[in-house]
Amino acid sequence: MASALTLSNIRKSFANAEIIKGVDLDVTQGEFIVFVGPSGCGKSTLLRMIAGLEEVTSGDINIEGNRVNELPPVKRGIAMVFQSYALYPHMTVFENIAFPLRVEKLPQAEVDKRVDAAAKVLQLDQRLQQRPGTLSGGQRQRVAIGRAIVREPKIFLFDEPLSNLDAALRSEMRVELMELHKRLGSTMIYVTHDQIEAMTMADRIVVLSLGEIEQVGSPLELYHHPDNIFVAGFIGSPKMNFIKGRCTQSANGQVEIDLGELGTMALERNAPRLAGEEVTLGIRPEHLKLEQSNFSLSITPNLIEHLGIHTILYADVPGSEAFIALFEGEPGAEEGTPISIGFNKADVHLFDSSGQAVR
Amino acid sequence: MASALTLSNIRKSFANAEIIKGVDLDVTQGEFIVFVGPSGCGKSTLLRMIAGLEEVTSGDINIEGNRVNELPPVKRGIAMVFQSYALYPHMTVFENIAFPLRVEKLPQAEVDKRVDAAAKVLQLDQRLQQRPGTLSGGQRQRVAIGRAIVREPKIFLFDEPLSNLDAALRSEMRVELMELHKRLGSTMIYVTHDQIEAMTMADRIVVLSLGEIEQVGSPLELYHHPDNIFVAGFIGSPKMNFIKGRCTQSANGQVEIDLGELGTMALERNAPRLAGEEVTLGIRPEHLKLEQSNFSLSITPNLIEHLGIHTILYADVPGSEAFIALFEGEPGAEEGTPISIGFNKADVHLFDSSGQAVR
Amino acid sequence: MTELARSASESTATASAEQKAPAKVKARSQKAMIDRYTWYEVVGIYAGIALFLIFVLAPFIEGFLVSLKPLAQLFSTPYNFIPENGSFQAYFDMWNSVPALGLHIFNSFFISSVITLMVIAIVVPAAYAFARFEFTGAGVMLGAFLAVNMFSGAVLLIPLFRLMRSLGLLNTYWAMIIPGAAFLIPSSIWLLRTYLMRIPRELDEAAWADGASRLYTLRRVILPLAMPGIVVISIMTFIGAYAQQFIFALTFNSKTEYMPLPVGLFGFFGRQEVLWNELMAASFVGILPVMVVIVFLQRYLVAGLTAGAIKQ
Amino acid sequence: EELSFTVCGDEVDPTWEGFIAEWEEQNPDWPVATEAVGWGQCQDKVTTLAAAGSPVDLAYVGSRTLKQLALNDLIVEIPMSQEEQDAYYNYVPETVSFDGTQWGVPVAFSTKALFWNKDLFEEAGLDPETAPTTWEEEIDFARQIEENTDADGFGLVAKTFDNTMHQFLHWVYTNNGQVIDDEGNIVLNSPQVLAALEAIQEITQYSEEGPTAYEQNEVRAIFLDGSLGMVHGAISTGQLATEAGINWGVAPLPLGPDAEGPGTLLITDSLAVFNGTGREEKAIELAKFLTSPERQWEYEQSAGLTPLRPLPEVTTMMEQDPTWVPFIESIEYGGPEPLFTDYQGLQNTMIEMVQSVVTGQAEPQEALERAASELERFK
Amino acid sequence: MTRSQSATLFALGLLLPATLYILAIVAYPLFDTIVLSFTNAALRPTYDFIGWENYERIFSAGNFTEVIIRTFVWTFFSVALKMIIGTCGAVLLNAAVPGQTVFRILTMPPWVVPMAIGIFMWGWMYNGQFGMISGLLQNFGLRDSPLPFLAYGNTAFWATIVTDVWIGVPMVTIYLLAALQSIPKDLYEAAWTDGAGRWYRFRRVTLPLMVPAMLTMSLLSLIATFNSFDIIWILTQGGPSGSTTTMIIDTYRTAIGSFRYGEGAARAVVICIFVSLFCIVYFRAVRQLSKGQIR
Ligand SMILES: Nc1ncnc2c1ncn2[C@@H]1O[C@H](COP(=O)(O)OP(=O)(O)OP(=O)(O)O)[C@@H](O)[C@H]1O
Ligand SMILES: Nc1ncnc2c1ncn2[C@@H]1O[C@H](COP(=O)(O)OP(=O)(O)OP(=O)(O)O)[C@@H](O)[C@H]1O
Ligand SMILES: [Mg+2]
Ligand SMILES: [Mg+2]
Repeated sequence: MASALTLSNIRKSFANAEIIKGVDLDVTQGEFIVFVGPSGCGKSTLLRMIAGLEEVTSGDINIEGNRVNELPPVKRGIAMVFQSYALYPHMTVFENIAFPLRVEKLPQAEVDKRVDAAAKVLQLDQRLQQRPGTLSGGQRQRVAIGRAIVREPKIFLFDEPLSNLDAALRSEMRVELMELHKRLGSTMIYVTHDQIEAMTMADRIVVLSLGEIEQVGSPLELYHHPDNIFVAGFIGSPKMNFIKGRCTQSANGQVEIDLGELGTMALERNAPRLAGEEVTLGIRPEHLKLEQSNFSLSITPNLIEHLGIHTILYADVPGSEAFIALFEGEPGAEEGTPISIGFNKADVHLFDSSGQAVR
Repeated sequence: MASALTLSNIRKSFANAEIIKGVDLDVTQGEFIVFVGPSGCGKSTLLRMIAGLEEVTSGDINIEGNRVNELPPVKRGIAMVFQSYALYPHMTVFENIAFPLRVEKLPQAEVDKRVDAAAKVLQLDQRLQQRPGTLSGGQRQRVAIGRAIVREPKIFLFDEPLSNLDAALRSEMRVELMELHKRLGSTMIYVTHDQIEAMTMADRIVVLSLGEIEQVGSPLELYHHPDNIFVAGFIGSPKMNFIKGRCTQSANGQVEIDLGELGTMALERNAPRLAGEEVTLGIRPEHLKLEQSNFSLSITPNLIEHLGIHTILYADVPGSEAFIALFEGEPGAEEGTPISIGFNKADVHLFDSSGQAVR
Repeated sequence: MTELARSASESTATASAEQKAPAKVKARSQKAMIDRYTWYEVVGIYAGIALFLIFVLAPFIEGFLVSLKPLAQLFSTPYNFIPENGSFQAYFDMWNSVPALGLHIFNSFFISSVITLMVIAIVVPAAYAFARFEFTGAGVMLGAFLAVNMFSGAVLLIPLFRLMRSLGLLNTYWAMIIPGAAFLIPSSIWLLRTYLMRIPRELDEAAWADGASRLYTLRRVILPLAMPGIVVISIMTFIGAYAQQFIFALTFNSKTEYMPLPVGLFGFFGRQEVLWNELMAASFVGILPVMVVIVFLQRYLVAGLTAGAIKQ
Repeated sequence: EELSFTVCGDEVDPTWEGFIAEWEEQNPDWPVATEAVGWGQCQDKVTTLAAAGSPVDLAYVGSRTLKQLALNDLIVEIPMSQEEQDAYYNYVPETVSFDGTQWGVPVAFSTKALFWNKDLFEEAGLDPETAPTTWEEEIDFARQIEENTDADGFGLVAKTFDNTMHQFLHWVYTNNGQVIDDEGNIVLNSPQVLAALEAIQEITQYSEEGPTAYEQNEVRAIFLDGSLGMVHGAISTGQLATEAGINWGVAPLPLGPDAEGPGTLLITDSLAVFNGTGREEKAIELAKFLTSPERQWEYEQSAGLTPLRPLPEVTTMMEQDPTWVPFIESIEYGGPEPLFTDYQGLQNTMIEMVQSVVTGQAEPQEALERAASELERFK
Repeated sequence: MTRSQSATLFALGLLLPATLYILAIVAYPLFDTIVLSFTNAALRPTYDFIGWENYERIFSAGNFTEVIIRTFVWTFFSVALKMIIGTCGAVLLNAAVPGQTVFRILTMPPWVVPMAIGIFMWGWMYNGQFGMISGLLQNFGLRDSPLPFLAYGNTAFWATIVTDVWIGVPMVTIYLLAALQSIPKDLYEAAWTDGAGRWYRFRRVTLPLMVPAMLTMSLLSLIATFNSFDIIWILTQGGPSGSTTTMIIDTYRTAIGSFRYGEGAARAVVICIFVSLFCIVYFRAVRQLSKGQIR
């Protein structure tokens, strides 16, 4: 498929501090790409460079094969939806959406046509004469999207567009955005630090940390096969549990890990170099079972949260920071009473001392 | 147990508009009460009346048996943590926490002792000389709590204290708050509109709507036995699915419900008066199964979200608005391909035409 | 005005949108408990206000009483607070003593209006530049602009006079307008800049991303949003021009038909005796129009200042 | 070509309007554009215009400024023939002369005399019809009024204002003193002036509270209110006092120990012709036209000024209105305002001197010495 | 041309009108003044350069240091009073009592009235014989002789300050009122909940949070006050005995009154230097003070 956007070795420095440290990325036409990463890792900066709001220190940005480094946003064929929506409070919804067309000096009839079409898609037809101040958060967001749509851009850029909304509205808007993507078929690049958004919306997720890409891949790829401890910990909620250990032996596609008080565990991995190294085991809270499994340990929950749909146990486990277990429904656990839990070896992630996954 | 706070028929009007319409509530010593409800339902107003920031139009507020309607906040023995934290930007963390003690003109040694103790509890010892402007959101929140703790109040009031934090920090602070509650054993009243907070923190949840209490009960009580359609829809995420139907027959502890295209269903309810009425069936997304169950229907998912831990299906179902199903892990469903799902009758909630639950 | 008010409240709404979706701007129709005062606090507050207002208004009270007293009574002891057989005669006579009084008031209005328009036209772009663009020397330049306010017209009178003469502007309205505006520009830039900095930068970026030129952005996006701030600056400029520009009119213009009110009032001095009562009467009539404006706009004055206040 | 003519006051005197119409009739090519500027700004304005290089042709100025203007080449000389000089009262031409020539045409003249309140005199046990003739009496009467009535004895003028110097000069000239002599030497530090300053020091205690807050018109207002026994004032004071219902008398200024005859301060205003306009000659012609004896008399009558020339009509006038007598008779021994290069400097120094004595900050002798040395800078 | 360059160009373009205007109407005359200060310019249209002579004369004149000190004292008290009264006014006008709006409007007149007129009115009030203050004092038997405020050095000094304060107070009040209103309400509520009374809240919350606005305002009034001319000129012309002669009065008297433009210009330059130095020091102090105070 055609490449919609290519970033080659993009770097960005603000006053001596290098914020983006060489990013390469190839985005296919029609893809939905999500940038995630901890606060301050450079997501917004990267997006703004693609948009043309921020200059690139070095590297190339190509859109549909043309180098656009020097072009202003509008010439790049992108449209951006800001975190704060950046609606013009003094204009009606109609005028807000029509703004890019006004700039182009399109005839009124054409403006009407396009705005109406966009408004219909976004179910804003009834609101066209209102001002943003009188709209709800979700409606505002749709207006912001409307302003992006009318331009018919090749690429949509979103910078945490849902972060200002409350939970209910957020999940609603999430669905709407995905439907919009399906309908328009445009390339979308989306910045968020919300797990669920990243997992549900992305065709591919780009995990950033400190200005570098940690891993690129489909949501389930990242969930099941994180490349390193950072991605493993970052993707999935509640967070993956990590247990420190030491590899005592590694041969014949088998590694043996000493977990201290928790005992030892053998995993099927072909990694002879691991012998003697400090390693980290990762196991997701939802992969912990009350039933009999490959490996079991006893924990004493010190806090239990009943969410109805599932139950979360917090416990102290040697070699692990906060240990969390998640069970469906309501198991009969009680705070302060030890229970035995287990997990399957197949669900275990293994990381070497540098944090890289050992598959 | 002793009653820490009693509200009797509390009403509040702002310029003719009645905002709180007669609220009765009895809070036991040491309880953790959470107020939830949609925006504008009067949660903050109610809390502010308890605090003494807002006057009560009619009704009585009793704290430990004494009527406090006319008392200023400090005399009520309450402490409040504001949504915005309301930290004094010009004072250090130490002085912020010490503020209530300074007001009381405690000797410096006593102030030091108490502030240090609070700071230790809240892990703020390292920050005492900083100003709020230089703190992170979570730290700020802890300072606000610190200011409440040093007063050693009988009742803590929190107005959406976590709503300004990002998701990760929020769940962290949530746990901290619960531990604090455990440690201090004080009565806490907590306003939020966050599902998870309400479910995980509360001993009892008070669901408010339009200035009235819809239901009071423990989180699981509300989850499993909502009194009415409002509570049912409000508690639980994703939201409960509602399917409209008509009760064709009701006799001998059996009601028969016609679900139109979906067929009919018989439930065990003793509600003769229901015959002929419009009713609503409620079923939580997480109670839908792919396995064989009591009742099954075929849906065509038009959107599937893979979260790794579970998968969410969106579909159109006749008689229902948005129909959502939630499955653990990754079932083999595909968008556009019909699948058959089912649920157990025991999981079904039934509501009469006025929205009241029929048990 | 309602238009203005609305866009003002909306701009705050979007600005606070960062916090949470439904902006909670509560109309305090009812007094919160914290604003409830005990009776002695109320007495204290009113006493304080009374004292403050007495200080502020005493000269006006004196001036008003003077305007009611016949000239002979003005210069008599013992002092009489209440005018004996006071009358509004001075308010009629003054039109004869200084026949051009009406014209002077008009001139004041005219000159102040033109100054205000000019100042706004110059200040808005400049304030925008300072508020939005980071270029080397911006700080120094802003400081330099502000420094200008330190040189009052009195110091620069002679060179200014020469300048006005070489421009051929003496004895025209421009002789008062041009220097008048110059000394009002710097502080207006300063105040408007703080206001503009409150408008989210994303609005500029959004417009830029939508292909709007910088000028277009300024015109269609920033200007309408800055309206409350601009209104405040206008009021302050107008008042400044109306009340304080005296020395230029005195020195650079000698045509009676162009004289603004403050200089026109000097007509009451030009005779054997100063017609104090008529002078005061004329002063009161002269400030009336501005007071009317203030009565209507004071809300915007305070609100508009609020936006920029605490920050700087 | 048009002649520009700046007049002080807020309107052009009607008699002048008539004269100018007459002039324009005679000189159809030389219309006159008159402009009236209020007293407060008149002087500064004319000077500033000249300094900035765009002078008016003819302007009404205080004669005291002529020297400064002349020394800076801003005005042209307007020499008078001996005949013309003789037509004026004694000293009048001197008020516009320095370096042996005249620099302006005198156009207004004011002299001062002593006004007293007869009712207050009576109340204080003085003869209401007898005015003081010497300083000694003046001070003594003031003391008696101060002690025996609610009113104050004397109206002393000491505000930071030009007429503080004028009023001081009354005392100087009624004691045969001088500020600067004909050769241009500062002679302020003389026994005569010292006596004047001492007299002021003495009379301060019988004057209104805080003389440094009052200028001449303000003191006059107190007199008109019946709260002062005596003031030095111009002719118009009498008319105002009558209107105010005061029972008043007027007499020549009382004399100091060294006096040789009645004295007063002669203040004139003049018409000055500015340099560099190319119309100087015609402007001089206009000035002389306006101040020809008949027209000047007519103008003086209209504006209530002391006559500049001893015309026969003056005698008639004095007979009709004896009030005029002290004002006109004292001209003979009067002294002009001193002509200094820096008039403002002179004025500031003199005011400073008077104030320091009045407020008791300095003794007369030291104040005088300091002022005298300072004046050297302003000659 | 890169984007930031074009942005700079655009910004400079926006600044062009203001810059040109100020250059022409203020900077050029200012330059002229500096040039004049090295000449013996006077009434005569021509002048010669005389080097530092004017400056030497200023500083040898003896009373110049006195004038400088007086100017600073006068300015200090005037600004301080403006700030104190303005703060009190703002706080009072911010109190939620009936009549608030009317009171706010009533504070404006001194700002709106032509300055000269306001000063004349004060001149009236200060008059010992016929003025209101002295008159009422006498009427109420608090004084048995007239009290002419402008007659004595120290009363005149304070009288001019009071008038200057009066003219400056409305602007300060309104500005600080605006600042007050932008203090979040919840801070007060929090303090109240913690038991802080009204006075305590004012002292520990309101006042510190108003500091930045007060600093801005005091700087603006400082500049205005330093150059306050009309008030002193109309009321006392610098008297009696020079007790109200500030630098600007001194300058005006030299330059305009005595037509010694050269020397006057030199005095103007000295004033400018003093004010600038002062402002720099002040700015530094402000920046130090307000560090970390802004939310
Ligand atoms: N104009 C700038 N000048 C200097 N540093 C900047 C600038 N803009 C951003 N930075 C820095 O660059 C880093 C990355 O910022 P960026 O806004 O891209 O983070 P982010 O990943 O979007 O974070 P968040 O999730 O909090 O929005 C931060 O450390 C930030 O402080
Ligand atoms: N001072 C007031 N004057 C008038 N109406 C008010 C006032 N305070 C609150 N209200 C109204 O009372 C209702 C309840 O407000 P409240 O702040 O208690 O809601 P809430 O449940 O806390 O909402 P949210 O979740 O958005 O914080 C709202 O409709 C609000 O507009
Ligand atoms: Mg960001
Ligand atoms: Mg609330």
